[in-house]
Amino acid sequence: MSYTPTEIMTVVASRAVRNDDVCFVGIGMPSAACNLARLTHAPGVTLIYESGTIGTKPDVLPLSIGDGELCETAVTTVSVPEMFRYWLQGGRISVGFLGAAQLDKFGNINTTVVGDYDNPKVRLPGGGGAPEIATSCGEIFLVMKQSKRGFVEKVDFITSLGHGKTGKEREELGIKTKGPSKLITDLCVMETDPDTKEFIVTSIHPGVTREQIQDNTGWTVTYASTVTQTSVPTELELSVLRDLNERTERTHAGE
Amino acid sequence: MSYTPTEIMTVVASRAVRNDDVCFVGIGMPSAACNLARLTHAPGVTLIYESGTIGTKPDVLPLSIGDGELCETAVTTVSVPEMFRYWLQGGRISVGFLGAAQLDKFGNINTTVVGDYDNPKVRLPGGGGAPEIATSCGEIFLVMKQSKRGFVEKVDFITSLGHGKTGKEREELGIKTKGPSKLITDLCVMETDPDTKEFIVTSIHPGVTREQIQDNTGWTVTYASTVTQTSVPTELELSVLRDLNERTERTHAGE
Amino acid sequence: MAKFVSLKDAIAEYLHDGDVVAMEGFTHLIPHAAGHEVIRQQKKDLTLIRMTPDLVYDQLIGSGCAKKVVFSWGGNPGVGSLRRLRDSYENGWPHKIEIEEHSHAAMASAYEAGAAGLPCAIFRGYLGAELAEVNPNIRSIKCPFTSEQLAAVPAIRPDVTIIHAQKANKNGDVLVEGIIGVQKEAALAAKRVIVTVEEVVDNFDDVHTNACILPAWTITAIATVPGGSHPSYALGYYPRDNAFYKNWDAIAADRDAFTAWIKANVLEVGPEVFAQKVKWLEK
Amino acid sequence: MAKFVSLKDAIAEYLHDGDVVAMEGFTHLIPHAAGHEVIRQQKKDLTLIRMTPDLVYDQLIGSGCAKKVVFSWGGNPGVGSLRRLRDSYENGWPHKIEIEEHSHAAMASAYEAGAAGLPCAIFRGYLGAELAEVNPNIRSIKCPFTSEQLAAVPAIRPDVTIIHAQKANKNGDVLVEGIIGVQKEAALAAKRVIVTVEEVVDNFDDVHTNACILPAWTITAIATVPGGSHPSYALGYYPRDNAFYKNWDAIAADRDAFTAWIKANVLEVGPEVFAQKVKWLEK
Repeated sequence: MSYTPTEIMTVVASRAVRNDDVCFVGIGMPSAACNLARLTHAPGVTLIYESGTIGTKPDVLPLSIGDGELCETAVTTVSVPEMFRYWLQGGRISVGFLGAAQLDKFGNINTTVVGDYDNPKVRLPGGGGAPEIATSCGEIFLVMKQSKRGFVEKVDFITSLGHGKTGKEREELGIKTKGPSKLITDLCVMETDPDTKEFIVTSIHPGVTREQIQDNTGWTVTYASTVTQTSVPTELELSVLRDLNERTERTHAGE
Repeated sequence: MSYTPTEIMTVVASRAVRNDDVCFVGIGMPSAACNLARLTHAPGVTLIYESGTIGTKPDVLPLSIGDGELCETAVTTVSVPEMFRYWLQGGRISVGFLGAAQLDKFGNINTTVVGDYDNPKVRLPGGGGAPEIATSCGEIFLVMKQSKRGFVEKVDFITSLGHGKTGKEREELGIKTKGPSKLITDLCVMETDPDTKEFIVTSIHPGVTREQIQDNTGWTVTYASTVTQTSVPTELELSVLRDLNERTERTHAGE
Repeated sequence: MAKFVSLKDAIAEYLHDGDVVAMEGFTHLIPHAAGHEVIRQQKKDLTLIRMTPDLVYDQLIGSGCAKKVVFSWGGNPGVGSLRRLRDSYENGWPHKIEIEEHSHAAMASAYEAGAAGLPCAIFRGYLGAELAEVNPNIRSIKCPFTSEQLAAVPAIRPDVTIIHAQKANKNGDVLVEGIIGVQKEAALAAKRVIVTVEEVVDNFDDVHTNACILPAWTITAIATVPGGSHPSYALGYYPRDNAFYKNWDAIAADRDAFTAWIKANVLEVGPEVFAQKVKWLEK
Repeated sequence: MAKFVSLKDAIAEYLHDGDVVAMEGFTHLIPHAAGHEVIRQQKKDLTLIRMTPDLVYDQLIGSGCAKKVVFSWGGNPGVGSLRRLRDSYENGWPHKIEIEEHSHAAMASAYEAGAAGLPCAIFRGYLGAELAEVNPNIRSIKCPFTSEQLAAVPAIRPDVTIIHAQKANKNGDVLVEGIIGVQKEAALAAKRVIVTVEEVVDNFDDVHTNACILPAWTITAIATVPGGSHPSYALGYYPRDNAFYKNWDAIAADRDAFTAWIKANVLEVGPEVFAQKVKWLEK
């Protein structure tokens, strides 16, 4: 079965989710990956959206973080202060699943500005929940299409801490959580090197070359000693994903 | 119609409650007075119990601060942290209605110990909500039977601040609320002198003498320049109170 | 004590030029009709507080009502930018807006502190985050027991909070249910509270005992505006108009298109048009 | 993830000698059956945390299970003293108990901070109150914006929280409704959570979307014990047995009467007796 780069990215991201995870889910690609996991190998996963919906099981992907579907299918819906205080800061979330506008090799995330903060070239939406998701969840999975614009040597602004500017910042700040551990792109999977805290490529998607990966990355890409080839999406994964996307599009078009 | 000292105390205390008050209600005598007010001249009063019940309208007086009746007849029931944070500390309560074990002329309340804190003669139940009720509510009404044991020159322990040891403490601590403004007993009504912050008798219940008042007070009683005689309980006030007490007794006996 | 009034009178009487205003609703129950009334009455110099500014603030900013916006995520959810916010901030059209930027955790805690009557909120946040370097309202305190450094932000205390809710009862109590966001906190933190509701019912006898209810005495004014949160939604009444959110991007991208849209859909109409906007969405 | 077990197994496996334990319930839903199981298993050296110790802690203290009690109001509501607590503290029977005393506002905020993963809670409290002079766990911090001094207390983080709730569903989610007290906070603040419930139902499809529900993955063990909060009550199941509260005073006043009562009503029976205790109360 053939598939698009976005499809393999979503499928591979979904595989990172475990059945007993409690995931704090960002909108867009993270939401697609988490729900795909829930509809395939991880039916027991708990999905939490920052709108207050806990244990939600949407039939279509939400366009916003607070679509009615999320509330109607949740185990319970709590206030936003409670969500951030008791559930996120309380240390109850095993995985934060995020995207980014800019990302560096230490997993630092910029969703604030391109350029200078006070005189930005592009004013992005901002951090939202991410600054505290990045430090309060057990670990962080990132999912993002690879490009030189997005994968930069140094982010213009650290909206949400990855492993900092040197890889040592989390420890220096006394942060006990793991931070970014996995980065899934449309070309490959990177994982965080336990020593340097830099991303290293551990798996390459079928048909993708190392040149392509480097051409779409603003830092010098490094590789694990053993790099595997990513397993292709199964027929089941693809059909569940496509059904989900189709239901979603139909619903959001207002049909 | 004849009445007991407790009845006139309850009736007179109830008269202090205004129709637009939001009252934080202590159990026992304050609860009786507030509900009597609600059932007579102040049908619009909002009664709040620290168990989280807001705008409650119990048909019988609760034995505890959290009887089911309080919840079943409330506008809404919130968590106890919310009660103390949003509703009490948030400054939304106009009147805190309290009793005491020991009280001094500055309205300082002791409900902690008789004797020394570490080696008490009597270990009382403690402050509960009162320490913050005393400083967060717009003003404090006190209701308590008069006796030398209860009305003391100096309380053994300031559980909840009245006007402090000198009458100046609230101002010194930057407290903006009025503190104790009224004390209703079985013998008389005292109000807080705006200058000295000491209680002065402003109204004496029918048939009570100044000697009786002094004999039951541990400090030297002072009087307002004009002291009125308390109006006797009306037939309506007494019949509503007696009905309420009778319903209450019947219910708590488990009948 | 809540007064039942028209939306026009509520905004005219209780929201003043220069006020600090929070119109809240986390995706759900966003008070769009009230926002349009503020535009119609051409209120000025408002400091607009909101975790997720959304389209309603895009419209207020593009219409020149705002001096400053305090926010934590300023986008069109699932679609992209708030183009009027960006045009004002980046290019000064219609004038340059000031911004004060936080994280969601900070703003949620700041609303909580506002409701709780505290001067500040503390939380474990902004660790390694550069917003702390550009926003002087992000400070820290040391825990007096563990010596841990915790982030601190000022409590939010709006002059006026505006929310949309499902129902009021005849007494003026207000019910919010579903995704309740920070509405209770925003309301309890404010000096004045304006609520638009889908409908007024006799009583809340059938409402769950722990549902999110704001008693009448915490509210200043209630106006009945069916559909008043469109294109946001009101759980139990109508779903989110996701198509409108997608279409807004093109309207907001162009100053003339935006101005024409505001003229036709805000300035030349009244709040009664909202009932019509949701007719086709109702189940 | 919540396991359905017997109350005996839950207490045996998850509550250990020396633990810091919170059995919460603000008048409503007090976990009496669980307290009795702790007495039967003769647990020792417990630090018992509870805003309103009530009869269940009186019984635990009188039975020698407690080393220390942390509380804010230690009485028999509407009746008088907790006579076993006083006998232990004042006369050392069966041994002298330590106390740590707070106000309700302090403990409610401390539970909130525990649930929120914070090391401490801040609030505007203890102003002019002498507890601040005798309890070293009452400190202060200065607001970094207004310089106001605020009270600070350490967060409560129990080893075990025990609560009684109306219902679990088959998945292990737990519903608490009515006077919800600090149960959610106490549960989320704890390392392990034991819940007794009136009954287990198939699902919570008919439960309000914003009701107080603890998801299964926040709970360690669930035991079904009908009547398990008697003489406290479970809204929707049975009312408070106010007569029992009044009668307790005479039992607790006398060491022999107390010992005999514990023997007959706790040591020689099992949790199944609770169903019987509430039969006559049910509407």
